Amino acid sequence: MPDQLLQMQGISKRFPGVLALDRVDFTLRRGQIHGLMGENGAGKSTLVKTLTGVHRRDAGTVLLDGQPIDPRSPKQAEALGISTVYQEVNLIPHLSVAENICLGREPTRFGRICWRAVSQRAEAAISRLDLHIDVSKELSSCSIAIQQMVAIARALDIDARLLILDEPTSSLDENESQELFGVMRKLRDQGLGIIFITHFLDQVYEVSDHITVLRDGRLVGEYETASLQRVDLVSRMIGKDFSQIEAARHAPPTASATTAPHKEKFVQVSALTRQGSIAPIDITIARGETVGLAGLLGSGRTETARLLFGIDKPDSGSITVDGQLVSISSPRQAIRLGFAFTPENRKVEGIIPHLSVRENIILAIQANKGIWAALSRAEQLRIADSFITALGIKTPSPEQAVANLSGGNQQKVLLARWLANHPRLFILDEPTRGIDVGAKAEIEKLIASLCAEGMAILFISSELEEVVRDCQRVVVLRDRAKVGEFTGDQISEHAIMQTIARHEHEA
Amino acid sequence: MLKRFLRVPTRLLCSCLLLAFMIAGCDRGPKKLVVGFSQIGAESEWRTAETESIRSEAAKRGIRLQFADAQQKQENQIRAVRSFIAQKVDVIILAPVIEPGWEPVLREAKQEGIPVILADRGISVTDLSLYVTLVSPDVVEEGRMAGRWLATKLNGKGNIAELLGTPGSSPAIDRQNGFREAIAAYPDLKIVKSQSGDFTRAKGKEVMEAFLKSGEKIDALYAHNDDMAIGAIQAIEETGKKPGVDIIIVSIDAVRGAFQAMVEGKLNCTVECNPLLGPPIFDAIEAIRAGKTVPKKISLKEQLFEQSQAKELLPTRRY
Amino acid sequence: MKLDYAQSRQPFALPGWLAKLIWPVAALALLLAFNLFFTKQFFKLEIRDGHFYGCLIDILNRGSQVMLLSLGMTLVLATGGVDLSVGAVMAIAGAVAAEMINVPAMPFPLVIAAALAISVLAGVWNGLLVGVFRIQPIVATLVLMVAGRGVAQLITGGQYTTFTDSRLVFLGNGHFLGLPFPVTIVAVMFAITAILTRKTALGLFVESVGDNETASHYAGISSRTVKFMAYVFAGFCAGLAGIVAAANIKCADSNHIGLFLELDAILAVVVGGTALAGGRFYLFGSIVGALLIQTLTTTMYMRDVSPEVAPVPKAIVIILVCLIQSPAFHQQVRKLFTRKATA
Amino acid sequence: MTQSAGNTTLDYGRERARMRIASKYIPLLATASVVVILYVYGCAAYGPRFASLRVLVDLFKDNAFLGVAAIGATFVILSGGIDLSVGAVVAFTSILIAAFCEHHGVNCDYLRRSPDAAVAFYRYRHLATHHLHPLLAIGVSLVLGSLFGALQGCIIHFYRQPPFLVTLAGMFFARGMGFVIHPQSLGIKQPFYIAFLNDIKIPLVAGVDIPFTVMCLAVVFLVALFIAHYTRFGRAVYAIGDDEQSATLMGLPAGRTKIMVYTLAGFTSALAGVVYTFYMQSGDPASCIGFELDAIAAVVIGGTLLSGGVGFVGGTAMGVLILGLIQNLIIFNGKLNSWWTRIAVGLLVLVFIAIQNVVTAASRRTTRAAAG
Repeated sequence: MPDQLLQMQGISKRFPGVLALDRVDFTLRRGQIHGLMGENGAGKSTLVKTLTGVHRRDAGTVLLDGQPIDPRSPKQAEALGISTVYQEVNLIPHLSVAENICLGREPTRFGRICWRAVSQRAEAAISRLDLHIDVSKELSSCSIAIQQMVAIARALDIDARLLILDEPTSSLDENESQELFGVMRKLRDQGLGIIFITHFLDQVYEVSDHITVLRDGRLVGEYETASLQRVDLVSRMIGKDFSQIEAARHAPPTASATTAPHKEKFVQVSALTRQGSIAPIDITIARGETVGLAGLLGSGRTETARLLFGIDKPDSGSITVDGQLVSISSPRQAIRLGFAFTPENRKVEGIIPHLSVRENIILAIQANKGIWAALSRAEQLRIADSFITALGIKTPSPEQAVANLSGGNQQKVLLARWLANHPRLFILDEPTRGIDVGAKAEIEKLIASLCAEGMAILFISSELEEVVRDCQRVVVLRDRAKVGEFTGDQISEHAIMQTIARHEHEA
Repeated sequence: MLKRFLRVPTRLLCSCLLLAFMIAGCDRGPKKLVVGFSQIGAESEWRTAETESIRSEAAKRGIRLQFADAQQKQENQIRAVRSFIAQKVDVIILAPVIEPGWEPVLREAKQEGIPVILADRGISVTDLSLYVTLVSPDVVEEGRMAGRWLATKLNGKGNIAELLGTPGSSPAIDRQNGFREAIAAYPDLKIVKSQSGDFTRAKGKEVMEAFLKSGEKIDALYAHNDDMAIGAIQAIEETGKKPGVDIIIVSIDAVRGAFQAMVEGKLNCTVECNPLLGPPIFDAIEAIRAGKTVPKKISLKEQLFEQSQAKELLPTRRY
Repeated sequence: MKLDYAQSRQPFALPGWLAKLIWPVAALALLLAFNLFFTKQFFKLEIRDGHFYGCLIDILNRGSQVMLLSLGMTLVLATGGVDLSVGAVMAIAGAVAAEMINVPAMPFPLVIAAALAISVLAGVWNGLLVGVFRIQPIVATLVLMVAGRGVAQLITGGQYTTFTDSRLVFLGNGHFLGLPFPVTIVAVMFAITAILTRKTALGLFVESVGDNETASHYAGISSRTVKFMAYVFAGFCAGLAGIVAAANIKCADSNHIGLFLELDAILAVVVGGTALAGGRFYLFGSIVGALLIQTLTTTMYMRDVSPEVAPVPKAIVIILVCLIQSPAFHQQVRKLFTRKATA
Repeated sequence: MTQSAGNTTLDYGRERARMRIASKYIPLLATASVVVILYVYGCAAYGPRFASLRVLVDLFKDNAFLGVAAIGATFVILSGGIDLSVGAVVAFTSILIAAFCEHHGVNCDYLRRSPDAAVAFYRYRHLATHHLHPLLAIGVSLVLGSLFGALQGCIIHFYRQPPFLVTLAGMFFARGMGFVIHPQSLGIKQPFYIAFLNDIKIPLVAGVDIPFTVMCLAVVFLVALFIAHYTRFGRAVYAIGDDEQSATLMGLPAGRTKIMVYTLAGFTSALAGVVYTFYMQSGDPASCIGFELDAIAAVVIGGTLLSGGVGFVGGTAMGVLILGLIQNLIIFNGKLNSWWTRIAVGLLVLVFIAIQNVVTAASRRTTRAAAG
């Protein structure tokens, strides 16, 4: 039985308006990969941040190798051998890869940075992940996946005793995740303790030895991964009886299977292309149909959505709506056509953080009505309340600033914003990214019902099982080009994987 | 790809060169006397009048004037003088924004043998040979004249409020000192209020309002320039008092507005500060060119105008 | 948990706008209280030929220009921008008004219309540079700040253009309901702005663009239009302020009308609780901020603080007010009290 | 499969990398080309008199202290902040030094008018009357400047106040304090100073030599280059300006760096003030009004983004030259009257920002085309 690396006891943390952590205990042993599971707002990230010195804990003790520690800043935490990789890539876009790896600890001679040493060190750190990148290039020119790897390389660059991975795979495709797991195992065998936070159940079961579950800022329990049934895990995470979710999961296919065929075409995209983002692509979406865009990260899914919603201008190709040829050069035009779009990057491109839930919800309607025809406050409240209840948005009041809500609820607010606008085509880019199982189920259910009401939906997700479950038609992309399309019964994870993989081999 | 974006600038460059040579081509005229004039700026009517006077005089005498406006910045003036030296002008006229700090640049001018004439404000230099002459109204004297006139008007007794010019500017200081000098002789003349009105109407009005509300009894107002006086007059009127009667007002510059006010009986007296420096300056220049010696200081004669004279003089005022 | 949310909010939490207003108002009250006790004559209020007369009235009167500017500036700052050119625009508007009123037989409304039109034009220029051509606001408006006064001088030929037209003079010196007329103008403009921003969606759009431009764009809001309108409106306010300023001294002084007032306006808005970064804005706060600054100035006149050093107390008061508003400061205070409580 | 997947993405990345590295320097090249254009234009339009070495040297001579201040401002702007107190601090420093050197410090009737100023003043008066050795005076003022900057930095960091606001207040404060020390301009007659200006210079040709002020500028420039590109602090400045949150999570001392940045700015402003005294042989509390805007303009024209994280010290140097050249061209033209001068300056600034945007945008397009 390996000895204790980290012991956290009775950790509490209060933020204005919410008790984020309530007397949480957590233990990590050497050479252990420890999954930390829980819904959004369960307190995973907060727990980690108290450990890495981003937040100060209000109560509790932390022992690292039996020594009590109290890091006041990430730097101190690093000095103690605790290093972290956060969910969103936290690096400096305009600096080189090498600099991002060594930033703040560049090897210096008489206070002068010697760049050769920097790049050597970066090379070393990168190669530790079996990656081969030109470390001199600007980070912003790398794919998100690469950036994530760079972040990990940076975390390993200091001789860490304890590595924290907060949603590291949320932006990685299958292969890259596998590479990452390989690295994780290697590190575990070297005796590192690894805290692994994720929403992907498969991944927890694949790599972690232990699982600790949090809910609503409290500890639910710690379990041997092997001895914990998925069903139990999920029900512990969301504190609900599992059957509900099962129901939610089974609903969509039945609902859509019947409605899938004989729908008249609604949106028809032909030979739509933009240099450097997507090769000519054809997609047709019918009313009451959910079309999935499947493919690895960076395969052109988001790019397609952006073109369709008028954020980027296509170089060529055409879009017809109800047989009418249309040109979409801005989101406004797209919205006028009855399109709606929830972007992948919720915080940056979705919510208006300091505005209230109410204002966020009515924003799209109002934008559509224009400046002069303003909704009355009463009207706004009515709309807001109806959606808050309809989608079960957890908020103290419609006047709460959206920034204070958890990720899942922010996502729901975004959905509400668009549903209030009664779109005819709803483009959902990773609607379930970084959201807990419960909310995922609810959102999938919602999609199904919208689809049943006759809304056309373009569904983008990196979780194949979701795509398979929710879509009646799946367009497979790879390397910024369409490589296949499935409908109805042809759709299966296996088939899609095959399509992607086959092309990879040819490439 | 580097080439590709370098193309843009290079094209620009070529076109510029072409344009430039055209301009340069038409810039060559018959060789005539070139005078550089570094003006402080255009912060007041008075200064605009001064600039105009010098410009027109130059034009009249067929002299090419290189004019540089310094936007109230000494560094710009120094820059201008340097540039004049580089342009090899024949004479430099300098209206210095402040007194100190001219030694180095004027030394350069001297090395190049370019005579420097100071307009309307003096400078503080250890080596007086750095400038040929100072052509200016006698600002301190203006203050004295105002003081003397007010003293006799109030026959040596009363409370005076003073509207100062821009803090630290040399006319403000001179007019302040000259005035104090003159009234020093009268112990019963007290300056009860003294605030900066920045040489502007708005400030003059605003500050005067504050004065009037401060509860002090004010018999007379001394304003460092007419604009502040005119602003103050408005303020006084708004309180229901009679400017020029309840409060005696004396100011400096004698711009047209002041005469207007005197005609209306709202201003009692203004001391002329003559901005028409053009003629005397260019006389001096011609003298220098002719090799004659000119006095170190050429003062324009100042005069003092009272309400009585205002009416017939008003039409004759050029500024 | 949902309930926890609701209950665990601080009991003394106020609605945002009110909480924001407390500090500037408190500061203003404090300053007035100080004057009440230590500055003689400050609160002396009498009635002279049918209208009120006293320092307080002056504060309203003199503050009117900054108040007008701050209304426009509030919207500009809320979009995350800044407009340095308003001072220069004031000068331009004043110059145009003065020049035109002196044209014989020129209908008065046309004069005002022209002055406002050209200042709106200035706003359009800024709006184009910032909103459409995406030039950083500070630099974009810097251009007009530098060139604007030149334009004004160009219009007046570098002279003080004086005028006596009673109607124009009334705008700066007249009285209405016993108060200086500029106060009325401010009141009206405040009402208009409030309606414009709160009864239409402009306010919402300004705030959302200022808070997260990308997201607003995706939601179908044209940030160009919103920003453009903000700058145009700022230009309009500046124009009004310029006319008032010129009318007040019966002449267009291109060099000094509105000189450095842009800074006062910005300070007023920030003191009023609107963040320089953009987002939520508080019109009334801006007005209070403007009054605070003017009260400070008048106080210094009344207390014979020499004008050269006047900026020092101004700076100190402003910084203090902003510190008091900052959450960081609140925490420190709270800590202090809790420590006291425990000890 | 893994391998191939990895490679494809990576190759793709590599290809674009080259473009990016190039495009990173494009604003710089744009600025450089503008400098050249302006100078060549001047030479062409005004002939050998403009092209002369003297004009070139004067260009540096006359903009030395603007250069020093602008370089300091560059770091602030790179860190995503802004410093409006520059001009006021320059003025404050200049008058402080002057007051130290010239013991006839103060005209006191002005102090009688403002008791508060008098109180504040007595400390300085005491110092000023024992007139310090200039070097000591300079030392003191540099320290004061740095402390002032540090104070601003602390308020900005600890109280999360917007730099624009804090430094604006700082500007008022410094300006006022300058007048407290001495209400009007004050010449420095120190033999030491005269010596400085006359003796320390590198003669080039007859009548033209490089004065001490330009050497100061050169030194500051080189040091700044080193700090920006060869010290952890410098890189931290870039990082924080680019993405503060990430920088903090990466363990960079965001707070300390910011405070240091403003301290540095305070120091350079004070140093600019010192250079100003060398240049003017005087101090003036009313000088350099609106100077901070020149500095900022220089930085922005130099291609540094006001949003922070992107830019170069070298660019700023060129920005300063551009502003100087504009002034020179206007003076050489000699026909513009006061108001046209203002309009011209404004428009020219606009033109250069426009040129920059155009060139940068053009390069972006080429990059994208190449990438696709």
